[in-house]
Amino acid sequence: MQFLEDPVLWIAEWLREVLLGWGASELVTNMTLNFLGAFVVGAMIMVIFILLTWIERKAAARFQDRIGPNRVGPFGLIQPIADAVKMLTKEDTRPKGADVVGYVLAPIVSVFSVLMTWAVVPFTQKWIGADLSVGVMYVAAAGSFGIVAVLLAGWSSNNKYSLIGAFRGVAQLISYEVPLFLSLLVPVFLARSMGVNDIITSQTAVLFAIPWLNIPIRGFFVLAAPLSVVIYFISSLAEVGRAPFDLIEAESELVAGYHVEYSGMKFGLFQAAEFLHSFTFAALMALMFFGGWQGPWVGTNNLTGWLLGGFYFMLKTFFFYMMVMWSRLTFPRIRIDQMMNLNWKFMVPVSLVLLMGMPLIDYGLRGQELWLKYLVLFLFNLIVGLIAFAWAARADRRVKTHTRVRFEGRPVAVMPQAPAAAEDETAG
Amino acid sequence: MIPLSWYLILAALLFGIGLFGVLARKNVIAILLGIELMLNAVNINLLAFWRYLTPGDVTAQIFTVMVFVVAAAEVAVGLALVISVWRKRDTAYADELDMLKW
Amino acid sequence: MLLDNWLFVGLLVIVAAGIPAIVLVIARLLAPRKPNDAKLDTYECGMETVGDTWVQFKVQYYIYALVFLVFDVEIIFLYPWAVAFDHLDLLGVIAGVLFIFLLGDGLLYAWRKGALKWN
Amino acid sequence: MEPIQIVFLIGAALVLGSAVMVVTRRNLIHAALFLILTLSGVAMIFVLLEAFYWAVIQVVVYIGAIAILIIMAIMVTRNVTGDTVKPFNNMAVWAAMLSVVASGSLIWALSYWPAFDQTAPVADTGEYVIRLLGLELFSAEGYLIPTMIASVLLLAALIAAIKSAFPISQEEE
Repeated sequence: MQFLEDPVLWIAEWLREVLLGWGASELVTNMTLNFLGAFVVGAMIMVIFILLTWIERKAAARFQDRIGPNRVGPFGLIQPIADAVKMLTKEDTRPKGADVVGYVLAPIVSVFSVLMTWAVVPFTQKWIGADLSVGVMYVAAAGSFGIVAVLLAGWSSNNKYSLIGAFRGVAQLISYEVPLFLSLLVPVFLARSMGVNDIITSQTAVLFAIPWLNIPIRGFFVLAAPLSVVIYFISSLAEVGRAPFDLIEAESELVAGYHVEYSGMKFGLFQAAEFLHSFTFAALMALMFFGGWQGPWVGTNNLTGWLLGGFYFMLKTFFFYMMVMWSRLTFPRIRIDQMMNLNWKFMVPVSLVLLMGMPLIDYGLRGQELWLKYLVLFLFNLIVGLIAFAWAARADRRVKTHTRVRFEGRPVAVMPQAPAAAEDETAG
Repeated sequence: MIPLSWYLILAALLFGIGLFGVLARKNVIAILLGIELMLNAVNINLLAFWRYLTPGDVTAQIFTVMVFVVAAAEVAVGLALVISVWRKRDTAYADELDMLKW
Repeated sequence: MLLDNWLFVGLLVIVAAGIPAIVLVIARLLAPRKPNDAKLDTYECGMETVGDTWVQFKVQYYIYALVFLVFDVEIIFLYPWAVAFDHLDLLGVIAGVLFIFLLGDGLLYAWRKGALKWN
Repeated sequence: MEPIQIVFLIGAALVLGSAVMVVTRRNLIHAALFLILTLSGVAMIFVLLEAFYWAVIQVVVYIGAIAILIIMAIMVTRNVTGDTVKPFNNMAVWAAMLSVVASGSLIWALSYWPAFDQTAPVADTGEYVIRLLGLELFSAEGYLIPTMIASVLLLAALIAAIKSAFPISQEEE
């Protein structure tokens, strides 16, 4: 095998031979290689986190018409390193009465939950940690630990604010997990498999080729279920807990939510978990609905296979990460009741309707051409989406959320002998 | 290879611990924790039997599904009852709940 | 063997718990530690903390968890259903749709009951 | 001793050790957190049994939903964390003896069973099992009726739980 064909496998083979040559047993070799693989995945994700902080600061600055970090290194690229050093050397206080084990464990569990997800993410066709037959459910399981971390952090800090913040956070996380799971069911249903690589390979089926140019249009699941993509994107925004769904943190109401009492590197780990969570959801979106490493000219077993595949996957992931950041920097935060209504009264019913309709269509078109199936599913999604949005807009008009509050007969801080117009001034 | 007996002994011990929790704890939620342990022991048993005796047949797994469903229903209703009783009586201890006794 | 795939997962458990733990250990070695009473006090916007931390919570939170639990359990049924879809007959498809419909029923009940309303 | 046996023993120690903590901890939140540890251990045992779907479902449903629900219920019913009251009733000694007898007799009775020391046969435990499970759950020759009954049971549990935990009846819209 040539090095350029697949460097990772080449290195793995080489290491295996070296280890076996040293007299290590088959088992020890296997363990060592797998451990190295796991370590590389984990370390790479942490390096990506460092890169993400730079991207975040730079992009936020551009959105707000600033320049952003530009002093440390070219384009401020060394800034994250400086940040990391600052985080590491900051004093780490632990409040009185905190539950020590829980307090230390919470940030670790939080990062753990994100890193575990990457076991099933295929970077290219061959580079996948573990191609599990239950991949999608595995992702959901890894995410479950994040909720435990929130509850643990809020409870063990021995602080009213953090406990209330944790409760709100858990209510938000578990609520939005319902549409998340339901929209992840759609690619599983379309691919008839839960393995992540199976889902990607079943998106390679050619729907039709553009005439004259002979460019094949492949059946990415976004074409069959655009509404599911929308639901997935919104609920993953809420799962991460960033604006417009950052009620978990709610700086102005709950000071900082469940991690009020955290400082120094422990806070930094929560931050890392949040960033990486967004990145993970972006990666999953690319994998589940946009074909992962699929793209033009991706070969199977050569240089272009891994180079282009990895490039496409990262391109898609960073694109969706930019979308997450874009919505974070654009939309104002919504109220908690609006957030719960959006979830339980809009997204969950819509995904249930989708899940009832799409199997029936699929069954009705069993044995038909693939492009016909995709077309009908696409139209069904479109119609359901239009009806749902129209209905939601109507319901929103009926419920007056912005009624003017008048304070009558209540002491309001008004200046004596104020002009008469001041009486109509309301608090909000 | 792990023989079947290991799993069965593990499940039996876990069941015993759960049983102790159910019988000895005073708090109703703690009793529910014990029940969860017992249900988990049952699940270990069912899946061990599936793997070792009938791996080509999923009947044992259907039973596991039902155990999950029953566990969820039991926790949901049980905790709701605990909360509702707690609001009326301000207690969650099993031996203080004597509304039906006179 | 299929367990080989899970070897990676098992080792990733060690790595994923180890990386943040090591980072915390490094921080512990590097960071200064000069605790005093004010620093270790519970943060409450500068006020003294009054009363116990264990404030009572609204049942509202619990209701959301309840609905979530029911949806979560039904997902156990729906994922195998989706995987096996090609082999199902019409009855199985209809049964699955009916299953989702019953799931929606529970949501509708909670909605009508006003249990999903945040107040 | 084979490596897989060592892995099993670690998992079993995790399960049993944390299960003991669950039933003996005075602080209920600690007990619930140890329950999470027990459930993770059981998931590990499921992986060793090659019941992969159930391992992940164990985490998703038990840790992600049931344990969270229990912790929330503990926090909602304040003053029940039990730091001051003793956790056991007066029958604790008898309960301990009874549980030792129960698990001891279970193991004793099972040890006479011929299949007690059986080793696992070679079988396909991958996606095939999940597909078969879905087929069996949703076909008339299989277990369609139990599935539907389970669905109705869950619906009933949801309604009952909301009804009893949420007494204020406020009709909406």
